[in-house]
Amino acid sequence: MSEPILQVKSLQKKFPIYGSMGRLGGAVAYVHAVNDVSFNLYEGQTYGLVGESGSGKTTVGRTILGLNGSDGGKVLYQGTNLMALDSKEFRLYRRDLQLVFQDPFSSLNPRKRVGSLLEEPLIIHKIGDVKERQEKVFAILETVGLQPEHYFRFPHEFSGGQRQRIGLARALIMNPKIVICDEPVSALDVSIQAQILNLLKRIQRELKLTMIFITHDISVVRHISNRIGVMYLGHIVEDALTDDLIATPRHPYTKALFSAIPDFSKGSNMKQRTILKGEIPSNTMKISGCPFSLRCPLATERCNVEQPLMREIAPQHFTACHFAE
Amino acid sequence: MIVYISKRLLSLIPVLFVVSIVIFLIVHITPGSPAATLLGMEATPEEIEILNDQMGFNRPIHIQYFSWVSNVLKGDLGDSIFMKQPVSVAIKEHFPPTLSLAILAQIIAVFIAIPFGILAAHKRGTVFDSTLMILALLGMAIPGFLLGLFLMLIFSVQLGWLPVAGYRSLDMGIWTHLRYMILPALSLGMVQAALITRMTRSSMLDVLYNNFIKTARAKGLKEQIVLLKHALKNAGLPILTVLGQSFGTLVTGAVVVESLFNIPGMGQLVLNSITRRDIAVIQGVVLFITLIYVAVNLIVDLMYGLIDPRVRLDRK
Amino acid sequence: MKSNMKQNEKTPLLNVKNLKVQFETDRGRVTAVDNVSFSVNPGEIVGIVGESGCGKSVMSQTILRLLEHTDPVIYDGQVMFRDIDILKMNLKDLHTLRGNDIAVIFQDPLTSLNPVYTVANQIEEVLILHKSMKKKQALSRTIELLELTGIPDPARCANQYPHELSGGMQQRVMIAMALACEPKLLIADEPTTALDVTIQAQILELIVDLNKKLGMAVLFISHDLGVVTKICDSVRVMYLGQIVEETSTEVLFTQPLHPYTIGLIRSIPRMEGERGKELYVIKGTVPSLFNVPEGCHFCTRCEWADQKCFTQEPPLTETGFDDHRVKCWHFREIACLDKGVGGRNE
Amino acid sequence: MQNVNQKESTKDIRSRLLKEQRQLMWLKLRTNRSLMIGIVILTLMVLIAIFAPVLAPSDPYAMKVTERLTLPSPEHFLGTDGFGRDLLSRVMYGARVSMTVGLAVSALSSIFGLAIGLYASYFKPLDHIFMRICDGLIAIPGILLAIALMAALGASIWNVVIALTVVFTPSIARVVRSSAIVVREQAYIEAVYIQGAGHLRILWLNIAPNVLSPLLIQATFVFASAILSEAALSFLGAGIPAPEPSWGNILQESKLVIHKAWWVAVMPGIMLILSVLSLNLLGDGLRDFFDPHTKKR
Amino acid sequence: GGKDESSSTMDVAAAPTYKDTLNIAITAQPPTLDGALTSSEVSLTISGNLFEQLYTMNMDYEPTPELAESYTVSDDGLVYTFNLRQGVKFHNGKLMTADDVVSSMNRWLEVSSRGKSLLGGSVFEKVDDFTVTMTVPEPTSDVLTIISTRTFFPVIMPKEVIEAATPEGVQEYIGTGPYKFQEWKQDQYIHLVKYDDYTMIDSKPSAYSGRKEAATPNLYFYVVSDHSTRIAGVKTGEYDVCESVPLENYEDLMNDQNVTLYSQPSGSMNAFLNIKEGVLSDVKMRQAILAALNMDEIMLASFSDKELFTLAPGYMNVNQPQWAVNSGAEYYNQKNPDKAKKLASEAGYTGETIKLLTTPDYQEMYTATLVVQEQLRQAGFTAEVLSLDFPSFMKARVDFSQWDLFITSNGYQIIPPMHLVLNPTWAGFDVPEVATAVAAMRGAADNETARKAWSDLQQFMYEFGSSTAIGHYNDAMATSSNVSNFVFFDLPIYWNAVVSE
Ligand SMILES: Nc1ncnc2c1ncn2[C@@H]1O[C@H](COP(=O)(O)OP(=O)(O)OP(=O)(O)O)[C@@H](O)[C@H]1O
Ligand SMILES: Nc1ncnc2c1ncn2[C@@H]1O[C@H](COP(=O)(O)OP(=O)(O)OP(=O)(O)O)[C@@H](O)[C@H]1O
Ligand SMILES: [Mg+2]
Ligand SMILES: [Mg+2]
Repeated sequence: MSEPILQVKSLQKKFPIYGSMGRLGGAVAYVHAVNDVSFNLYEGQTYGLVGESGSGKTTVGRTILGLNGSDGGKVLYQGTNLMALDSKEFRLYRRDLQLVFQDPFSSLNPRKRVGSLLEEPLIIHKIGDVKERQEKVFAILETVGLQPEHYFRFPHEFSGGQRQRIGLARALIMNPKIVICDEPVSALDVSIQAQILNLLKRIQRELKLTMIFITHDISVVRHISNRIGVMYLGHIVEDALTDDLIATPRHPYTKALFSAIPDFSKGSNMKQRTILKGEIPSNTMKISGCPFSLRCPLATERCNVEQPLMREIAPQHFTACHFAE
Repeated sequence: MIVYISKRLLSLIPVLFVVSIVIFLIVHITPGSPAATLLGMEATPEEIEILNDQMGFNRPIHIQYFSWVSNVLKGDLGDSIFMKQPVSVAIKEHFPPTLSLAILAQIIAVFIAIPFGILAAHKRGTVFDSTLMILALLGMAIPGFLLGLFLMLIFSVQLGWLPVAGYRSLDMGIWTHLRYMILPALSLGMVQAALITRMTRSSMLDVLYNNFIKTARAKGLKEQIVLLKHALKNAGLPILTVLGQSFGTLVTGAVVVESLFNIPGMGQLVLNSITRRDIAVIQGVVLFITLIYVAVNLIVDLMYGLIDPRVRLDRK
Repeated sequence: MKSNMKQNEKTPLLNVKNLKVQFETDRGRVTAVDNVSFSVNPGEIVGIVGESGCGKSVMSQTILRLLEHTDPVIYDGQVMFRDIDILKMNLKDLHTLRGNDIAVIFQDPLTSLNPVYTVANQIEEVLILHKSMKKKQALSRTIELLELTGIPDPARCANQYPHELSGGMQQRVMIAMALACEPKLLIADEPTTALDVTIQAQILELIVDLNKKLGMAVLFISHDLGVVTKICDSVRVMYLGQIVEETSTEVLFTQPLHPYTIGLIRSIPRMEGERGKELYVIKGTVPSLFNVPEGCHFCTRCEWADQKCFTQEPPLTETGFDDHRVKCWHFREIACLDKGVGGRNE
Repeated sequence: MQNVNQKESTKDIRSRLLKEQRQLMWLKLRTNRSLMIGIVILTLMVLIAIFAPVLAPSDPYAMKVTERLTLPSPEHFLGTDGFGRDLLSRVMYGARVSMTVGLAVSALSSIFGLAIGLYASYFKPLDHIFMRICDGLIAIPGILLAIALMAALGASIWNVVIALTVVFTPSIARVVRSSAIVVREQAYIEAVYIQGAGHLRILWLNIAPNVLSPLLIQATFVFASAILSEAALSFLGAGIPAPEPSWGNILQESKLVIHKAWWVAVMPGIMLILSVLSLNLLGDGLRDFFDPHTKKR
Repeated sequence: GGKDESSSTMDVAAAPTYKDTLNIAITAQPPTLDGALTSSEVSLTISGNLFEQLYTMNMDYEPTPELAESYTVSDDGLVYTFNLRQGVKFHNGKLMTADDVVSSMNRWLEVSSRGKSLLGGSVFEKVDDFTVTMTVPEPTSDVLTIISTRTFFPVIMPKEVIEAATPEGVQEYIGTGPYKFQEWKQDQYIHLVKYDDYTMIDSKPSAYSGRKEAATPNLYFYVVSDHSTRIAGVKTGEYDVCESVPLENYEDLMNDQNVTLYSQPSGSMNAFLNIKEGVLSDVKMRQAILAALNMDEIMLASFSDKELFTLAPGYMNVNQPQWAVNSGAEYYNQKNPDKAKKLASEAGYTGETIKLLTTPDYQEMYTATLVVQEQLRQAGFTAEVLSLDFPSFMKARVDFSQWDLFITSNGYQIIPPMHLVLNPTWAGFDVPEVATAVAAMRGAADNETARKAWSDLQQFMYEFGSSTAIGHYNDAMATSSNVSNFVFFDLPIYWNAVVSE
């Protein structure tokens, strides 16, 4: 395999929690949203990030895009460490890195017609004249399966699926190299979800896009990605090729996650499931041991004190568990 | 909580600073001097100049400002040249009428507005609702002095039920006090009532479409309980905000009504002081009013916490 | 994990007959629920699935007449609870029915709990109202109820405000509140949609558990076929206000007959089989209520649609076995094709 | 080939759609009853103000002291005031001052309020400075601030406008800021940021349009309040200098004679109430109009 | 109602019971009660109850002894010797002696503008405990009149009080009058109570002189600046007395059975023209202005009822035969816009703005200015009203570049030299002719000569166009009809007034 187009190396991000004095008093605690996350992204491939709510998936995406700074680690894009750039310099890379938002309702400016919404990035980067821009917009509308007359509509006149297409068009109009999709289908109905997933796959193929696909739905991520990282409490606990991971999950959290999915295809028998006790714990403390130890059915004393490191348990299959094999 | 309050008080300093500068500037660029008023129509310019000199109004403005500020910091608001009493005493004398007027007006407003607002929200879209809203619009559109004038003509002059104007302090008996206060309070309160009715209605409507109202109904609760227990408390924050703000404006904005009904309140005090160029009083009173305004809003913010547990005061 | 309590079939607990719910809007009257009939037997878990906007919530709320307070709503048909028609009840009786015999839990637990009262306050309210308990008694019962739903520290939880709890906890509180008067019927309107998969699994287990323990019937509403097939005895599929298919979970899973149901099932990405293939897509989008097609409501999106489908509305027809009813002119042809959509082939 | 077709039709589609869009907006406008009523009344008022010299039956300044305070008659439709001037003419001319004050104050304070609110919402240090100043100005009772400013500036219509603008700008800035802060956090703002937009573009082209409706509502409120405040200022003798008529001036003068000549107060009172009412209606209408959730077609 | 209601008939039947409080609505809060410092009528109305002077005025404007018993003048007319009344006690219980008189009167000569301008250089000295002398620099005929005046009230206060006074005034109000000062609630009321140890002069009450009974023990002066409120108050009995009836209500109150009206010529309204700077510095222009004015209209608009004003070219009290002269009548109330236009064009007027300075704080001055503006407009002038609040007005008045004409209403003065129209600092009228004429008037041997001198001076003023009288206004007061023994002289007199229950 060639050089990765994007390398994320022990990325860290914590959010301060302020006490009664507000910012004046300094942070009383930190939410460790992303802890030491590393992965590689190869050109034309899709990397899936799965995990429960609050596990830090979105934060990983936003940090890569330089939306909230980082507290350590590197993001190497074609050899440049994005984290070391200031916001002016970062603007040069904006055309290459784009984001598709989870919520198709709040991510489109309600007061802008679709046309001007899509033209905006072209204007920002001073691409083409009025005519050329318009053509480009009509073209991208067609690409994402919308009609020319949609050019003049306002976002609220669209259904959720259509809005997500607009969001996609906006991300694609600059011909980006990498698109980060943050749960682009979670807010949609199954039938619409299928449309968008198909569309994404098609476009990726046609435009040779590289994608990071964030979701909590394992069947979706299985469908779309080449490789999957499973996140828990800001850590990637397992990272493997898709088929490999689905067939043989090694980390106990991954296993539990899989069994909790009420998958239609598995028939109506609720087979023996590992229903996890309790909920995802607060991530304001830096856990000394394994982050999953509090809920893990297999946890031992060791798990509470020693943090398991990522190890390659099988070829291309990494897991952070003391007991995984 | 205490931290929060002290933080709020701390943030008061820049506000007061701004207020004092603004007021100081305005007062000092205003032409005319207290001496002119003091000496009356037939005074000569020299006499006025001499008196101004003696009273220190001819010093450079920044020196006057700093001497004023340093006095204020020592707790001395200065003396009224016109009333020959300390400004603090003047404020002490003029504040009770205004406070009483504001409280009464607020009570009137609240007692009219909140029930009507709730009813209008409950009967949304009915004739009752739209009539009420049109009335409220009218209430907001009528200038306070016009309303006051008509009230006075009707209730005092024609019917003779209530005294025309004037003020009797509370120690002359609550009843006497109220008789004098009721009309001004009404003319002040009606406008507020209009505003609060609309606010109550709209925030009740916001709440009534919430899921938890559905939950409350699904429990089998009666409609009154749903409205008064579950909805009203949730609609409380915006209503409270408006109440707080309007109380602030009531305390300070009663100028017109006070002058119409001859109530010796803060509004009259400032107004008279402006025409008399009684500089110390203007500065002192506006400073005091600012404090009141901030205090009322602090209280309102503290009450947020009581009404809605989600409001954590010490966090933004 | 199924309750298998089909013995009481003669006297259904809830019997909805030809229910029609319409809203008066600025642009005319819309029909959100159109001629829906179904019944729920004691102890049974009945599922209703359908995409967003198909009328699930409207229907479920109509059962307790929760809409009429806020919306200009018009009912037609009957909602029989045992032998009384809820739609014709007077308000006083309705108040005693709500929360007592029939309880509801809603999709989003946070917005469904009153943010300004403590958990205990909100649960006690029901007990004091319907069971005429004293405050003290109500509190201890509240704590019992919370314990029943598996909340770790019920006494502490009781004194907390909803926003201080996590989503799973909040949903448990909702369930505790619903269970307070041991209702005969629990209406659960998408109770797990807002929750994480692992928490969702916990809540589903709880519901099934309570259904078994207390013999309480459940009307379970969801848009997730996976969830519905996991816990329901029988399922109704809704589309644009109508029930288009009605059968037991087993049959729906193995032998769906309505093109819409089939489409829904096929558009779910699978955990098995070949990966990355194009997903099946139901063409078009759900039409707006203002322009519901004539004939079969699904005709505009249906692969099978022919002239007849565009003009005549198909009845809900018995397929002949296993309580299976389908609202389609072409179900026989579909059955013959036996595409076996269950997901095992393809 | 397909592309050529596409290109040709693009123009047609565009103009057709634009036309349709305009028709739709027009329809939405027309069917918005409170907006229409508001606009009609307001337009009437503005027309009266503009065409007062044509419409007014007589010179609003011409005095006939011997005919002071006469009842409405065919000669003077609304009677005369204390100087024997024709009241109808004065009320018509009064619309000029009142409308000017209302429109100018609401426009100016909206512009300043918008700018201050936007920048405060976006830049932290500015926020503290601007908001403390606004707090300070809000805390000073508006009418007193206006009176003091008027005393400092001297009585003239533009000084009234300046004084009232100073009074109303802070509260508009606050409203704008508070909505802008919400808008700023919206995903669609982040979206343009991700695309590399600069601050100016984000502020003025993306945030500003979204705070427009609270701003407009506030502006109509300010319009109404400005007219009322001018009246109150005139009432306290700090408004527009005589003999220039304004509704406030006329009302103020009417107060002296109200026992004897009630009719002097009636017409300006009605005009005042009508214009404030129409503005409120307009505000409500605008809110409906800009609300994407109402009656979409 | 009516103004000559007699009250004596009422007292006959049964001994009526009287209220112990008289509630008086006044228009504004007085700046101070220290008479030496102010000419404010509100102030004098109140302080007249507290203080007394050596000599005061009776009904016929004649000096009448009050705290003095008698006086003598030296032959050269330079030394006046006053014998003081004995046994008069101040409100603080102290006996009044020559020391108090000397310090009070010397302070008055020093601080009051009247004392300074008319009696400058005079001095009071003690002779013995109850005798004082006053030495004037040159003999004039009006010395006694001047110290009997009420404007810039030459009151007698205890020596200690005078010594403790600051430039802003005395710190305590201690006098010898029938009432003593009780309480001043700022912007609300001033409360006076009967002084029990008052030493009465037992002569018939006549204006400010004679017996003062303090018949109602409590006087409350309420500050009610709003006109309609004051009127409504007296109608409903809220107030027993309403000072300064708003003119528009005069007719209305005439028809009200519950109210008694009093009305009294109380001053003249005058227009002052800027002779120093601007368009009107040309005498032709000033004549043009005088030609344009129509006093009927101005007065009617300002005072609303024909009953309430008189038209006359004189500046002095129309009821005072000594000084009411008609000279200059041909320049007064000409109503001749054509003549005005002609004069203006002769003066080369080309539409420069004539600035009319006024203050809305005085309604009638303001109204009059508006009418003048309109009349000037009709006569082809460009006139602009500059309306300032009172303090600013006062400031602008002394800046001759800011105005061309202003109108004030001026209360009557006892003698012409006191009149503001002759005061050079008032409107810049400092031509030598005035000083000469005033000297002639004051030094005149007899009344007739003095009158002639004044008449000539008035003629000169009209010809010179420095000012014009606009008209004479009445001040109207209203009491509820159960108030009796109330007298409205120049100022309202309350000390004998009673209110029946
Ligand atoms: N701006 C912020 N300030 C403080 N804490 C934050 C912020 N953004 C995220 N967090 C916290 O960081 C953690 C990870 O959040 P993140 O949004 O990345 O999770 P996620 O995996 O995307 O969850 P979801 O599935 O709900 O979208 C959470 O605990 C969240 O509360
Ligand atoms: N008050 C109302 N007025 C008009 N139409 C309404 C009203 N309430 C609901 N509807 C319409 O009725 C239809 C059914 O709505 P409902 O909420 O029952 O859908 P749902 O199946 O529960 O969808 P979801 O899965 O999104 O909860 C929708 O098209 C909705 O727009
Ligand atoms: Mg996320
Ligand atoms: Mg629903």
